[in-house]
Amino acid sequence: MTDTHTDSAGPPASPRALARRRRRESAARFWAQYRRQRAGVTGLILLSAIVLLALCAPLLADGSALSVTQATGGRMDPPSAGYPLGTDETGRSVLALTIWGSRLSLVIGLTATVMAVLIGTVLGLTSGHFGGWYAWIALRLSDWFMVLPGLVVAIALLAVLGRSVATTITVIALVSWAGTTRLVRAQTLSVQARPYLERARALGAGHWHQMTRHILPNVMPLVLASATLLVPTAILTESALAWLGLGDPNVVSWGSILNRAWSSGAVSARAWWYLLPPGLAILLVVSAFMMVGRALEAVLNPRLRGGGR
Amino acid sequence: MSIDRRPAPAPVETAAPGTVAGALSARGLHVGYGLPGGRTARAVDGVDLDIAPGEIVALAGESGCGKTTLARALLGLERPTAGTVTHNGSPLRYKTKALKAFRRKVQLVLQDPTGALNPRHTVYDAVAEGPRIHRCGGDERERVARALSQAGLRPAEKYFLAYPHELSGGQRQRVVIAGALALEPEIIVADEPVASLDASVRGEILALLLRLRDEAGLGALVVTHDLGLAWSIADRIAVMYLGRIVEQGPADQVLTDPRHPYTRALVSVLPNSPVPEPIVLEGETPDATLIPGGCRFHLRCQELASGAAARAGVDGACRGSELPVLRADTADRAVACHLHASGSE
Amino acid sequence: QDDDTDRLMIAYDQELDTFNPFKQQFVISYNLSLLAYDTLIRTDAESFAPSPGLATEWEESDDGLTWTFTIREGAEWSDGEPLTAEDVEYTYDLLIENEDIRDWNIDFAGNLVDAEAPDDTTFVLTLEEPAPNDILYGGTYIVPEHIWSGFDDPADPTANDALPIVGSGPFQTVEYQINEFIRLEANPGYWDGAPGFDEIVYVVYSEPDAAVAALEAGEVDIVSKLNPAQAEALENADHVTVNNAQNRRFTSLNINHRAATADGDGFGDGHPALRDQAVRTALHTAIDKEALVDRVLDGSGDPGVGIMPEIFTDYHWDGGGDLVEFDIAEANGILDEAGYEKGPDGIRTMPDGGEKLTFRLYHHADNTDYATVVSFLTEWWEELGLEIEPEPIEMGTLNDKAYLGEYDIVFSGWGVGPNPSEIMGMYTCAVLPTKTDGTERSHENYFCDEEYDRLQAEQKLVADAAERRPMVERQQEILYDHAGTIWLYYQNNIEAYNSDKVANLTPQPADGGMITGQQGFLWAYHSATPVEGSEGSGATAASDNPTATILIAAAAAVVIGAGAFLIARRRRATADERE
Amino acid sequence: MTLLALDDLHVTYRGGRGDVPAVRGVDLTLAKGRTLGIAGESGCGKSTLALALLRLLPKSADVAGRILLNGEDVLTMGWGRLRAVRWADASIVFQGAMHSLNAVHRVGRQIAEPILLHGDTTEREAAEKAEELLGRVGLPAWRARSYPHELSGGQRQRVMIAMALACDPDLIIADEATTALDVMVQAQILGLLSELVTERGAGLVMISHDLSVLSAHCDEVAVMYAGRVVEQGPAGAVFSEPLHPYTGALGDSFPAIGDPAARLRPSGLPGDPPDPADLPGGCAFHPRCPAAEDRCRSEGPALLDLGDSRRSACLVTQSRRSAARAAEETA
Amino acid sequence: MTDETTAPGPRREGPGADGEADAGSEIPKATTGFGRYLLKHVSGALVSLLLVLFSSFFIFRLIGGDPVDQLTGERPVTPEQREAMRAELGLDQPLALQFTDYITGTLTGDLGTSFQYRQPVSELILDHLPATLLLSGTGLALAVTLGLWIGSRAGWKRGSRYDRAHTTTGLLLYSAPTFWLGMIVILVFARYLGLFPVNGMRSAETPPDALSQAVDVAHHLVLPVLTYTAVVYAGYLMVMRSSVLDEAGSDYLTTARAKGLRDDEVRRRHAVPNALLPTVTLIFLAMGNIVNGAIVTESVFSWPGLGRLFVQGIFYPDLPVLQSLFVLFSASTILAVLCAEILYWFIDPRVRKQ
Ligand SMILES: Nc1ncnc2c1ncn2[C@@H]1O[C@H](COP(=O)(O)OP(=O)(O)OP(=O)(O)O)[C@@H](O)[C@H]1O
Ligand SMILES: Nc1ncnc2c1ncn2[C@@H]1O[C@H](COP(=O)(O)OP(=O)(O)OP(=O)(O)O)[C@@H](O)[C@H]1O
Ligand SMILES: [Mg+2]
Ligand SMILES: [Mg+2]
Repeated sequence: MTDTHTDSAGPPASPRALARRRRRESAARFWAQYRRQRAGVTGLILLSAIVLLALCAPLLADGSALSVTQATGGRMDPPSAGYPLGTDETGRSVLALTIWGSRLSLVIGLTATVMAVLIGTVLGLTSGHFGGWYAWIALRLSDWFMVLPGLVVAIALLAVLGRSVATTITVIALVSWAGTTRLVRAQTLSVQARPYLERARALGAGHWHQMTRHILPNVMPLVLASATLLVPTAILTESALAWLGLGDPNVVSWGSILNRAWSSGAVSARAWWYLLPPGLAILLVVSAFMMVGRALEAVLNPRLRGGGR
Repeated sequence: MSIDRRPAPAPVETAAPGTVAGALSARGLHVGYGLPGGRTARAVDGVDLDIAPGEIVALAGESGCGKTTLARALLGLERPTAGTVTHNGSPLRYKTKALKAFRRKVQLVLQDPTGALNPRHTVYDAVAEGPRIHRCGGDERERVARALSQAGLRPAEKYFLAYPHELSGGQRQRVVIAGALALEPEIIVADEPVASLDASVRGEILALLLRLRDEAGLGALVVTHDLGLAWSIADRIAVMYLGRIVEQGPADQVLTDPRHPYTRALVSVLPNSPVPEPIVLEGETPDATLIPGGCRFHLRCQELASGAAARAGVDGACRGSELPVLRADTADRAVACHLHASGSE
Repeated sequence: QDDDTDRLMIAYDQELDTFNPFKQQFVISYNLSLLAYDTLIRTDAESFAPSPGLATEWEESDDGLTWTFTIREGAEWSDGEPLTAEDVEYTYDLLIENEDIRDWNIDFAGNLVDAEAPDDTTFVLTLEEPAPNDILYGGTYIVPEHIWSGFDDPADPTANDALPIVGSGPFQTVEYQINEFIRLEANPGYWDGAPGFDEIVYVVYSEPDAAVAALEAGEVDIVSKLNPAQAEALENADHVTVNNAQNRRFTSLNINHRAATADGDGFGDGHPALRDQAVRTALHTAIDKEALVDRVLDGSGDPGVGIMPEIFTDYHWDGGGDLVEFDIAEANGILDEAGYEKGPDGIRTMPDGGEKLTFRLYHHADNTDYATVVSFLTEWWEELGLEIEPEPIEMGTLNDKAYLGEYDIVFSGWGVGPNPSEIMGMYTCAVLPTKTDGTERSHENYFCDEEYDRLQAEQKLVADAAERRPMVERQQEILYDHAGTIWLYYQNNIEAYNSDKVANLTPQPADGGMITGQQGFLWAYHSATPVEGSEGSGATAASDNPTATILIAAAAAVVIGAGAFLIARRRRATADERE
Repeated sequence: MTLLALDDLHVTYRGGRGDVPAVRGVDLTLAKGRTLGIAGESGCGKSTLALALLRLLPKSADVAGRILLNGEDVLTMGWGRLRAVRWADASIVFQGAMHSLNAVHRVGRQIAEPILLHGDTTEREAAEKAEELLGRVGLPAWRARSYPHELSGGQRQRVMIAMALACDPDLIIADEATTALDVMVQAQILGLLSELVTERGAGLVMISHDLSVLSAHCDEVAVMYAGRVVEQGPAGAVFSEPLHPYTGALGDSFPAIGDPAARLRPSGLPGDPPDPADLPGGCAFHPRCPAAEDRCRSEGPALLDLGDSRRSACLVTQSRRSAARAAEETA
Repeated sequence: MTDETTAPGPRREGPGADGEADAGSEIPKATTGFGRYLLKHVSGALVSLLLVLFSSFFIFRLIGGDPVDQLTGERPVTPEQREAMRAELGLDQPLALQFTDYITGTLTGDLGTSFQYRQPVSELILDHLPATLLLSGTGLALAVTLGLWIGSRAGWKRGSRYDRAHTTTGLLLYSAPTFWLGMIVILVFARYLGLFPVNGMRSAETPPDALSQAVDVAHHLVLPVLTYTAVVYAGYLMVMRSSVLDEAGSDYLTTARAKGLRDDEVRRRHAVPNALLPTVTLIFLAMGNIVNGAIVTESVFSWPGLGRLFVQGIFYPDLPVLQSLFVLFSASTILAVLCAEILYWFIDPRVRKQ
């Protein structure tokens, strides 16, 4: 334990400004630790590349690449100079489709996760903090959602709600919030049992103060790590749903590309160029998120961190 | 603030508690925990206790006897099942606002300073938390600095932006104490304040408590299972067994001349103890859900086992008749033991 | 079964609903019945013309109400019992007297008055009204009285579940494994000659790709409903012959021209612009059906014109050279002229400048072809200054919306039989709903036209195709001009079979016809014969002998496992010494 | 006879953020039938020392010096020999009985495990032996079938002791075996331990931070500070008449009841315990030392014999002693 | 080290209470504790089951669409036929009545008749169950064995080459969409190499004797199981690995080493049993994933199991089948979790503490 506070002594600046600096410093420390996770850094680089690709999609392949009436390629042509990854069954470039598909896959994965995490955090935090019948109901509900087979529920709900990007997002969020609730609740309970909450109560702190000043900041890092690990699940779920034919066929996501490939006989036609890119893209994004998530967890969850005894 | 101006309710207790201004008192306090299966753990089972400003009271006893529960009940963190806590003579009310006001005056210091500090808050935040909650106004910085230097962290500015993990255990405990002092309380309840600290550091913290008592007139209830500690700082000591105080009085008298068999046993096993032969207690661990009838200590009592009680003719009473709650307002010493039937002297 | 059994393995993807031929709806059940039973008259393989089945001859009375059939002698049930006119009478009596069966088959049975078998070879049927086409194409499966009279309730869908099925047709079902396969055995004593194969096995392949792979591997002999990519892949296999056959079904767009009840009360929420024939014609003009056939179907199909697909040469209407031609500019012109001006955002509005021309386009969510078509349509129509909102919907919900009138444009499609009056009846005023709750579903897209109805009544009574044809053509023309329904294309049925193993598959119709999905009788399967010495050929070596593969794999696994174990042991020896 | 001899033992933890010299040159000896107490506050290297004795330190720890157990150097033994020595020659009772017992095995099995491993016995005999051992530590035989969580802290600690006795080792190391326990239980366990040791003539190393406890139960006490032994000597003498300021402070932290000097006068050392990764130069104790002189800042004191079988590593004491001795001699 | 934000730091144990001679009087009364524990979990499971039962009925009613349309496909239907079919399917009854019929039916084992197959759903389920059990059973057994075995070794030797190789492989496989992996597997092993059949569970051509049938089924089983295992085992690997990692620094392992056990004995006898405990629940908790995996794998390989029945039912929509399978799937996960909790009582002595 080094006395880092000593070097910040200097002329007394306002505590707030200094606090900001401390925060910056701890961010830097976090980054220094994160940087030591080799897989995490790889994942981060991969992820940034993919996000960049998704953002630049209009530059790399203009929107007309998705137009069926303007498509010039042949039906499931193998890779060629004009079409580095071949074409799909309507003559569009698989490369362009895959690049454009990244946008929707990422958007669905991220939005669904944000929704799920939001629901999960609010429910978990409040139920953990307040207890009582409210917590009982929240807990039962999340337990219930937790044990239900996610894909089954998602399929059923999608069949009911109809297919669109919005419903897909909602459905994925609905089947994945429960884990976060449990996590947040467990973490809330454990923070709740820490002496510093007792101290805060003894200082006269109210519920709001306890939740926002003490519990939430201590729960957030774990939520962040778990959210990072939720994104891959969401992306995989989306692709599975789309592949099963439960997505919106009018939009281009990796899952829907694979669905089209499957139903238009790409496997029979041995059109590997049609099957590989979207699948590999999913694999890359998912493993990138997993790597980042696991690295975050390793940094933020000291249980996994320490070597030795 | 407001609490001082609120008209005091009519006195309810016969032995008017808290005659000293700012005193914190418990009267007939019972705290029970409902356990699964309908059992109740009577963690505190009838306690009378006074803590006045400028006085350090030690509460000793073995593990699980209800010390922490009593301390928490005194702070209003636990609602008693019976009995009252009074502050300044007025019974504590468990409304959010009333509790908040009360907690400006009575503060808590916990055993484990590492746990008691939020790892994400700087020292400044931790100390300023109380004043912020109570919207104390004034110069917050100034207040924090004062509290820190009072607690012996000087220069205070040096510590403002340290995180708890950058401090040593003793420093952390000082921060916790500073956090309590920032509200300028009258009484501090410290639950095992040095139990988790290194031996050589303990003395410093204890010395701080003594100094605060002398300089600021602070009152303190120090919960401990270490009788040596009580010897070093307490004016008075209360020994607790299974939810009750079984002996209390001036610390030096009680420790050098323990009267209750339980206190004697506790003192006897210490190195260089004034009790010549170590007394190792027999019998089951006390269990707050199963408090024996009669004297609650009789199952393990060495006096009863050795026949001394029978010789004194009180063995029947030991097994069969319950002892009254030790009154807090009795003069010097009080012992809840049939062998000392007079109860006090 | 010993292994010299010649089996014809057919891939199918649908489940069976029932073995009760009076209650079935599924194509596979229909096929099984066609194989198991005979009808009095069957449609021939040449051109769907009525031809003798169990009845060698038939005669219509002058008033068209009495039909006399001569029943074939020597026909037998598969259990060896003779088949007589008694059985025929029993069968028709079921239709007439069993209320449940009658209701189920009301279109046909409702017109029957009496069935009589004066002797073993004569059968007389009395009708309430003349309906020659119903009789000629009606196809009632003659069931064995000696079996069926033992059923508690012949109308029960499970009544006929005991296997093997007793019938008089070329193949009877003997084994059924749900979701796996259906096995039929040949009836060697079939009156029309013993089938060439000993067995037919329908094998479930719910994924077409799997069926394709199986055909390539020689595990299955006939595969249908292929998509172009699969066909292309199969064409490369030497032992496979691909048959790109015309099909009986059409794909169309139903435009909500005005959902209304029989009383003329409009309902639903269709876009008002679509009530304007000009708008519908503009939409029609902006569809390049050739392109759809080329690009979506890869040429395996024909542009749609009218109800009757090209396969029914007798009744198909080709438009007589007067068809709408794809022309975006012209379509724009039509809209301009009709007063639908473009707003500032480039979207046309109603002539009063109010509502924008925003059309919901509903399509079946599970059909990827439709999704592709939708992309085309959307792109074309957006060039007209229309706003298109495509939405994939589950079939059930889609139908609900269609019958509630809550749509603008919706996909539709029907399989068509050789007798045109059946499908064309759905466009008559008589079947319009009387309520607006969407429960009456006999109509197709709320069409109602006086002239059309008159022609329908007339052509129904004409048995002669040449005489009937102009009327049917005129009906189709009326529908075409109205443009409430736009026929997009007739999609081919691409089939493929293992030509190393199967020969003599008679197509229906003779010219460019199909092997699977035949009507009136399964000519192809009856005539199919195993190719000499085919047993075991065509299949790849490995899948031919799964045991060998497994053994090899197992051996490899053992070797690898043992190796890994040894390596692990050696490693452990050193690991012992460390911590 | 010398059972255990440590010769200039060094342990350094190599880590990402620099090396931590946890033990910095310790020489100690222990004879059979004797009890050695090691005192010192948290982080001074007591547990590291204990673990080093059986080479149980994690890979990240570098050990140098010699550890002679019955004359054999533990540090240069082959792994096979080491495994044979472990528990059969020397066993350890760890501080946290809660975590040192495997929660999923019954305690009887855990006690029997080393017996089976080192002895030539059947499972049955081992189980009987385990029950007998439980009896020795005052637990009924049926407790062998209990799981650790079914026992109280003191009972678990006794199971650990029974386990340590399982192979009749020559050396028993008790690393803070009573720290977490109530005074009453602590007294019982300490009594039990010393009784067993004297009875068997084994050597006992008792580690604690409570100097007063050690002085009451040990023959000899070594006080550690920052990885070094700073004072060593007969238990009573070390406690009553410390020769190192740190020992004094440590002793004062546990005031004797009835001692008016300690009444309302808690004493402690100013400053914080040292960070072994960042030790001050000179005498490691000098920043907190009330008697520190200038030379303490630069000069690292050695542990010198000061007579009466006492040793101390304080320059001030050393010079005072030698001055006294010189005075004595001149006198 | 920076701030310990999350899991509670090592909390110093309060002085443990202790009694003296607790002579053989009472043996810990586990039974009453178990009763209460069981009751608590069983009642929780029952509540969940009831919720599932209720919701399954209503969820699928919301799908909309007249099942008759789907039943009749693209063939014209007369109103009479429509009525008859609705009556036959029980759709003509008021919803409340349908609901009570459904509840009483389900509770008495009568799951109704499939719209699609016109068969009692219970029979359908019994027909399809063996296939699902075979596929997911084999796959699961393989995945669990492989995952736990590799995971425990990887965790024990954290950071070693073995660990890195296996975690990377596991991570990649875990990240691959099941269906895609299945498609690629088909492409490679069936399309290019022609080694395995790609569809179904057996060939109709296979002679009916038991051995040939078994070999045939095994042959069909290879690819689906490969796919299934590949995706699922990685999860177990990760869980086991981190579980072993959690245990790795524990004091009881130091004790075990101090006793003179060999390194792999320490791992096998002490670390793995402890690490397995949290894993066991996770295996059961992962029942949901098993169902998910079954659905997708069965769909890719046309495996005639319940998952595929369900997916096909959705497109139908075959309400009775959907309802029943939804209840079945959910019930099996709920029961699996219940089993895990009960099992946990027996295998982890620590649970019995309360
Ligand atoms: N929240 C609770 N629920 C149920 N029982 C409790 C609870 N808190 C304490 N108890 C019980 O009340 C009794 C007294 O507990 P308490 O924590 O007050 O003891 P203590 O004297 O502080 O012990 P220690 O010295 O171990 O801190 C014990 O038997 C304990 O088991
Ligand atoms: N595995 C390790 N890696 C790095 N440093 C370690 C490791 N184990 C211990 N240390 C450091 O070595 C020093 C000595 O630790 P040790 O556990 O021996 O102290 P101790 O005297 O037993 O303390 P306590 O009384 O708290 O048990 C401490 O500073 C500690 O932080
Ligand atoms: Mg306590
Ligand atoms: Mg230690």
